[in-house]
Amino acid sequence: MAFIPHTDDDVRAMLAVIGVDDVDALFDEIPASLRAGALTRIPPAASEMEIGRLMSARAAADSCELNFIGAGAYEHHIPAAVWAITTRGEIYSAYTPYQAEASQGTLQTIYEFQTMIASLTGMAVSNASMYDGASALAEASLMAVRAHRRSKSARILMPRAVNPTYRKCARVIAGGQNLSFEEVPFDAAAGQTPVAALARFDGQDVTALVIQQPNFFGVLEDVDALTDWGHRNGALVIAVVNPTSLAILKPPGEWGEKGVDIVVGDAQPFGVPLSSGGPYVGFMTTRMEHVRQMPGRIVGRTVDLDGRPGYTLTLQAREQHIRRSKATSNICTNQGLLMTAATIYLAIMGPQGLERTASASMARTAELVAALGRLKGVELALGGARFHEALIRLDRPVGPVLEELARRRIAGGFDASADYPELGNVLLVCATETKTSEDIAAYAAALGESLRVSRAA
Amino acid sequence: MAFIPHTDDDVRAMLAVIGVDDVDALFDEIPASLRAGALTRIPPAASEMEIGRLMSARAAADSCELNFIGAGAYEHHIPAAVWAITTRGEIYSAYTPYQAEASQGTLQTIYEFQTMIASLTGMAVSNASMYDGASALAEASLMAVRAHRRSKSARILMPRAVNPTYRKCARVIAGGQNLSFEEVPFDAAAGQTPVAALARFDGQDVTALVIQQPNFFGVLEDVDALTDWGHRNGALVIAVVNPTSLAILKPPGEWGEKGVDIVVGDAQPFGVPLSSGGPYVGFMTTRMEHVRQMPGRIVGRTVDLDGRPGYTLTLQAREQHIRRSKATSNICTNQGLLMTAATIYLAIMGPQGLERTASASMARTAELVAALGRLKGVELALGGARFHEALIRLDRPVGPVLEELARRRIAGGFDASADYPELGNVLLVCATETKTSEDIAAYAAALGESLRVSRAA
Amino acid sequence: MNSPASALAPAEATIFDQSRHGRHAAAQLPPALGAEVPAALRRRTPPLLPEVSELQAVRHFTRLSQMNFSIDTQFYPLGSCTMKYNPRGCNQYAMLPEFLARHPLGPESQGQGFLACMYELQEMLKEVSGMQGMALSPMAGAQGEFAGVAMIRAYHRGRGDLARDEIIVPEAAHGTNPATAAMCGMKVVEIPVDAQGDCDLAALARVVGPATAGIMLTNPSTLGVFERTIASIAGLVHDAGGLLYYDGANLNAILGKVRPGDMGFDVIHMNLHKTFSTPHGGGGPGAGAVGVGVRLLPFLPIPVVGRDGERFRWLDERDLPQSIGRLSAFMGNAGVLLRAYIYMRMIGRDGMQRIGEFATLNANYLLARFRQAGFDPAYPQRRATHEFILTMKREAREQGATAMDFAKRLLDFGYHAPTTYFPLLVPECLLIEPTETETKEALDGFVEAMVAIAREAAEDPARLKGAPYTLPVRRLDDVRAAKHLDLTWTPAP
Amino acid sequence: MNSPASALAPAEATIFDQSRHGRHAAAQLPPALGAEVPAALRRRTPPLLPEVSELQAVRHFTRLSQMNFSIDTQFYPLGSCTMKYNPRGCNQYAMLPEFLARHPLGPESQGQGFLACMYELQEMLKEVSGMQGMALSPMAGAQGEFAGVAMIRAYHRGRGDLARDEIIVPEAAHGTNPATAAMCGMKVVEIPVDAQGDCDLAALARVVGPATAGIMLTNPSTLGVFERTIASIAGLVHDAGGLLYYDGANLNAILGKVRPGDMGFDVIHMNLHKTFSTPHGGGGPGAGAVGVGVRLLPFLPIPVVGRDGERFRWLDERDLPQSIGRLSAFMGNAGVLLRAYIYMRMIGRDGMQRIGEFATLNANYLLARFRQAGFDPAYPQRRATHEFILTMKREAREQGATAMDFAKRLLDFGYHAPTTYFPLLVPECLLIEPTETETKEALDGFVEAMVAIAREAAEDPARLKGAPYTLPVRRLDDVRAAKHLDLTWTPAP
Ligand SMILES: Cc1ncc(COP(=O)(O)O)c(C=O)c1O
Ligand SMILES: Cc1ncc(COP(=O)(O)O)c(C=O)c1O
Repeated sequence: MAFIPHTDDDVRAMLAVIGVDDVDALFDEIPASLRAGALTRIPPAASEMEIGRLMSARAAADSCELNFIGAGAYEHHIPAAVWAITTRGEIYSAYTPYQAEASQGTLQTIYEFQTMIASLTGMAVSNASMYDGASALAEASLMAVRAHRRSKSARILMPRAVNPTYRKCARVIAGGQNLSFEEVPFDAAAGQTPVAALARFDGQDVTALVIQQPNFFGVLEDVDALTDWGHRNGALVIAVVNPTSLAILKPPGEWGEKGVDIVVGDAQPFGVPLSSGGPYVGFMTTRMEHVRQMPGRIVGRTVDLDGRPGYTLTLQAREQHIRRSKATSNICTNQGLLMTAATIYLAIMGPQGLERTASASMARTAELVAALGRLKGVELALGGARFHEALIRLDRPVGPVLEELARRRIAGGFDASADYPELGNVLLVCATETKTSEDIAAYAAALGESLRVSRAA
Repeated sequence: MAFIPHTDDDVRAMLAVIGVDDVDALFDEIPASLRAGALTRIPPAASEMEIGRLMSARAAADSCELNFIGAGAYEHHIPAAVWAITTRGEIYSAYTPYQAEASQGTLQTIYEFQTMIASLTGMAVSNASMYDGASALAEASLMAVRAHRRSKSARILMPRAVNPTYRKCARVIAGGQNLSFEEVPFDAAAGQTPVAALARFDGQDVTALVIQQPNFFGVLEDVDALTDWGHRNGALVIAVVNPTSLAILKPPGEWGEKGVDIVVGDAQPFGVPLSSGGPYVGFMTTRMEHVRQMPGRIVGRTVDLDGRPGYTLTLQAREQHIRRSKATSNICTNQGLLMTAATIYLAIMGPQGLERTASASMARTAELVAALGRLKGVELALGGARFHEALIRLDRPVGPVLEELARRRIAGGFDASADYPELGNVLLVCATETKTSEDIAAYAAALGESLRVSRAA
Repeated sequence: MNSPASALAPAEATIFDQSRHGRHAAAQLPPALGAEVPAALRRRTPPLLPEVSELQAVRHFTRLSQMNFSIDTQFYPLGSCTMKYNPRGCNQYAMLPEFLARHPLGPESQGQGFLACMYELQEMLKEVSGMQGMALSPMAGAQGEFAGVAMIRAYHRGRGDLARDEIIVPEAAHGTNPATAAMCGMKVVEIPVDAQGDCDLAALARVVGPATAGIMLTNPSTLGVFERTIASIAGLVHDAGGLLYYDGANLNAILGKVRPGDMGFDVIHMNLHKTFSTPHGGGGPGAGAVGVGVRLLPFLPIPVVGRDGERFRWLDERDLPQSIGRLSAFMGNAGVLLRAYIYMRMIGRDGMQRIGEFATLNANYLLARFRQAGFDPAYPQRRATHEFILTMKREAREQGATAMDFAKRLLDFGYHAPTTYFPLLVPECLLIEPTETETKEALDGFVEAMVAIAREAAEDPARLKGAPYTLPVRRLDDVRAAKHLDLTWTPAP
Repeated sequence: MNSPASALAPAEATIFDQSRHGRHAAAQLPPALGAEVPAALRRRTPPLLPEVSELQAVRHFTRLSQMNFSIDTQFYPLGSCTMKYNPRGCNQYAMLPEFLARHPLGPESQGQGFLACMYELQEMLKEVSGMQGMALSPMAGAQGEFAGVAMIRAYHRGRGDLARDEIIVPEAAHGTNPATAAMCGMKVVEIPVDAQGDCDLAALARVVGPATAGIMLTNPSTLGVFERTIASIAGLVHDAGGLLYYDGANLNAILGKVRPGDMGFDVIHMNLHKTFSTPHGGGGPGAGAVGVGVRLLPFLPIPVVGRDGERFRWLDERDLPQSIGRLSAFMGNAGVLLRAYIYMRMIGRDGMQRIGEFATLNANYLLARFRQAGFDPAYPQRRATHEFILTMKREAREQGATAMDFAKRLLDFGYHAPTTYFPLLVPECLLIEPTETETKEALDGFVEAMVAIAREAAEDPARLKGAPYTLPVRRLDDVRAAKHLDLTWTPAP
């Protein structure tokens, strides 16, 4: 009986104490008609040894040599110490820190995470994590509606240059409360969201404006102008950011004249492996005045009976377990383990490590763009300053070219043509500090060949 | 400066306290003529990211699909929990437990290890580990000379069926003190060491007789008769055992009428990965009367100032740091981490898990022998009962056949023909519980092909 | 280990207090490559990140971790949370380098190994839940609930049944249930439970009607008892045109014994981080797979793994045009799902059934022992399921010893506290869930500790009130925490 | 976390006390395949192995681990042990699955990755030591010493110089030095050190002669000072026909600053588990690579990695017929060697030099602080190297506060104790080695703790004598341990 420690003697003794003859008697309150039969579609038990071999074979089948996809999930170096510590039993197998005295490790880690994320984004307060960046954007939209008492429209302006899955997810989650999301176009040459595109909303009741920096194309938006437009028009401003970029880019708290109101994003780039899409770790920061509208857990520092400093969950009256249907969100379990990994990552990398990571990623992407641009049939699709992603245009459909690259064990980028048909055959590529000049050359060579092959086909 | 935390301010402040101008001044007692130049043959520093890629590439180059080599190092399933715990910082980065109060974790683990190994071998006392099985045999030989006061010959009888590298190693290490090792032949048909082969030593001054069970060929020796011969002839008996086999084989403490005097072996099969040969973990057990002759660390249970039970290193007067040139051995650092892994392994496997491991390994080897025996050009080289290794004979030199198998990503066994030229083209193969019937069939098919290829060549 | 010289120093200084300008972990620095950020967009002041050595970071977080209770170190009888052993094998094999390195948008041809696991996981979860369709993407129980209620809403809307905007929840429901309903734009209608812990059928009959979108139930309920009238409830709600939502947080109790689909539920979420033993990580990640009956099949959230012959692929809006859509940027908490998959494979068919049995055996044994020791069950006439409630009402009244006092003092004995003050309707309650992975000896030790505390409550009540004493901090001032918000570190002035 | 109810219970019961007959970790059981053991060879009674669940084992060893001090949790200024940060990257990449799975006798064609690392490690170690040949197989420092002395012996014998059977060691030498010499069948001749900690040259001159096989030296010596007359020593010994052995345990002090080969040494062992930062693991594994000058090249222990063009292979007795032979069953502690290789590559050329510099800076700073605080250095006129000795002679005489008392009380302050009572010739000594990986703040904290203890020694000596107070046990009765040997667990009668 895997993971069940009972000996036959134990069972006998325990049944005797309970006063029943067999275990089945304990289920006598369940109507007999409901009792399940054998679960025939579940395979019989496998030992750890057997399952280990199966998983190793499956993992091996999925290996890939070089990855140039970004599009919301980024491959960065992860110091070995990060997961060596994160997987310690005391972190890995602990529950949410409701019993503060028995959870000071987790609580202090959250406090440190809140400090780092708040400072990176230039905001006053952070929560303890959200599920991921996309759902955090949905929560931010809902929060904006709560926080912006004067606005009655529940109308959120959403640039089309924002990550398409983030936009979809926000619609699904915030749609339940009848928020409306209205699209703001981008400039097809620069790949930027021009302030002019907002003109048609001038003077209207807009609850919030979303700004992604860098935007989905990796292009840097004119965040000051956009933020100021939002505030001038009485809207709150929600920033969606790549947190690595904040080592070198102006934090949302300093955008425009007043800074934005809510910042969200995904801290996956901070020590969290790509792992097929999750678990990642969304984050959210805001101004102190909005803290009671913020969803998710928050940790505060306080003192104990003796006056010694300690940490505890606070402002719980925002949460579902206290406020129930009036809570700021239904979120309960969030992404504690990944929050821990991100905190350790940031502690190890420090300001200098993060700055170098951001700069090197930016430089490598520039190098990549230059290398690919030299190929026949490839051109840069959008102008403008970029962080570490770029949209390139191919002279033929992207799908088959990516398949050719996959055959060469290269994950070549994200095919953005379905989401942005107006841009043609566009491929979003990304290079981070993990890529060397040789890697970039290898990719360029492979792409060149793949294009040749698909041209010949 | 990798792993050096000093800031420029720190250095300045520290130099000021010391009262020197620069760090170089701290080396002013070293004659200038001796000062080293730049270490030009050391490559410049690489980051963890760079070295990680290099190591991953090198590891990938060494991958192998199926391993059928034993010959002193055995592939067994290792529960994931073993190394998840063993690599915890508090275990991994602790020193030898000289400060007992700050090392109760390590000390209690050793006490538990001692208990398990003593019981497995059927002896009264165990030490905290030796480097490996081979050096443990050398130490056992030296110990036998110390323990056997009446014997003056320092003469050790060493069956030729004992692992050849163990024999070589014992000669090198114990040779320093002028022990002589004399070879005892084996029966070339049965692969066993017959008692008759000892007849020529009857009545002579023999310090100790070594018995390996199972012997190098995997064959089970008549340990009772051999042990009794030793004791009848006034010799101590040293057993060399595969510890996994002790789950089903009679422990050395029960061999013959009185049981053996010293037991050694390598606990690598207990949760220690093959890893190119080390670190493994030698063990040694003995009778209580010889405990003061035993080399290596020993932990005892005692009480603290309040009477609470606790653990501490004991009988340290045997050791080099106290007794110096009169110590039982020069051993100091031993194999603590692997001892910990072995202890956790045994705790998880328990008597039933170990029994199943031993039986399944034995059964799989029998299955392997049967499968290979059906191939043209292959025959079983030796008769007799076996544990989980078997010597098979090929109709051609073993080396090229192994190379063919390697090309099929199979490690096919150990070529024993150089060590035992009298046996012809012999290959020592091993299958443990990690091998399935499909694996065995795959090996048989590959060996068949390899033989065909090499026949054709 | 605190310095005896500074009794009121923090148990561990913050990482910021340990920071020194100019220090860094050099082995982790990427190459210094220049990058040209337009001046107006450039960051001007560095972020407040600590500047420490790698050793300092390792030591700091290792020490912090030692300040936690966890399954790997303590018995954790936390009701409604199913804190059972998280097998290390699940972690090791879910973290194989190739799985970790795989980009979520990577080519499907380089994801067949992973997708095969996900497909089989869907199938196994369908089997244990008795459902017809399964989606893995919800990232925790609450998101599974959201998906479920959103599907219920989509179902009614799809039929043009636009007036159904009420979700019924029992008053003992977990907070996420009403919060989820509200988040989906639904009105929450609470119904009481009766003295035996069953849902008040009469009250239910009064509230169901044309506005009923559905009901959210946990069964066994959060009161630790099986909802015996489940068939009648299902009949009432279905007859009124509503659907039944199953909050699967308590599935451990009935795993392999009763299937929610067979009880009449139309939609279910399962907390894989409970029943299927993926670790809690100090507050996540979770995974809240949602299963549905035929009626809700078209509405499942995307993506879902489909199979074309031997190939697996993600199904998206093109395959499931009526889907409620996406709940996350990619496909949910893949790594958690892998752990659950491995766990289910190791448990296997028979093991599933045994989990429910032994979780129930442990809970009933513990309840019987507590009863013998003079403690008061909240529902003395009922069987425990995988958990049960003690009420400390009497102790609180007679000795001033509250559930919270017991909880805090237990920590000194090396036991995590049970869930306290939930469900809200039982006064001074302790919700106790031992799980199937604990030994009889652990349960016995826990009872003895409770008995010792009860004795202390009588003999030395002040001592009890001051607990805990052996942890890095004593009882914390929560009121102060909320009043003087200190949510981020600032340098000492 | 001890139960307050049972003050004298062991901090953690043994795993045997937790065992119950019939319990097992089912997920770890191999298939039950019958195996036929001849009756006479069959085991009759099962071994005393615990029968516990996987969770019990995980919890037990996790809790035990928390009872240890370690580098990852504490400052560990243990002289002669170089307890510096063990980079986690070394562990992660040395434990890649393919490295772990490789059989030592596997085909060389499937070991080129591993062999390349070993070859490069040999080259790098030659460079830092200034030696001409290198063998990696010794499994710890003491085995490296053994290999060294055995080579010296083989060298003299090879020349027919059979009378040389004496090894000279300074009285302050580490115990392994004389023990090794004895193990190699040599006579040990001890020589004194002078008041400044230097080797007594006159005494050396008196003992060297035709019986001298060699001298074993640590430089910096175990007194924490550099042997200034090393050139004269080398001259004396070489002129007498002896060879010089370098015990490299203290190499961290001079890494990149002086090379033993350049000081005139003929053979050296290096403790990779010290200078090259492989973890100590609570008592090993180590790796004691031996390097030699030209004279000893033919005698290196086998195997050694050789290179044929682009291919690496093991050299054995066929390649090195004069080798002293094998010291282990395979090739030594491969995994430790991989960690050292990774560490050296991460440190790199310049980093090597910095290690010696900053280890020395930290030691001299700490010495200066202690001096200012009124403690007594054993060699007040000398520079510290990477370590130094304080003597508590005065404190012991005046207040009865011994080095051991300081050591035990330090544990309560969260600092591991320095090495005590070694070297034996300095009374009441504390041998302190901070290493280069500790911060100035850690050093300052340590000085403050020592000052606080000194104050306590004056004000409350009884308290000091009773330390430690905050660990799982208080001071242990070593005498009883040796007298009433309790070396294995037995069931309570
Ligand atoms: C009964 C019940 N329902 C729902 C939830 C919510 O699950 P999650 O925390 O994963 O969002 C929980 C757990 O906290 C629960 O106990
Ligand atoms: C000076 C000195 N020499 C030799 C040794 C022996 O090294 P090992 O413990 O690795 O055998 C040590 C370490 O303990 C030492 O400090």
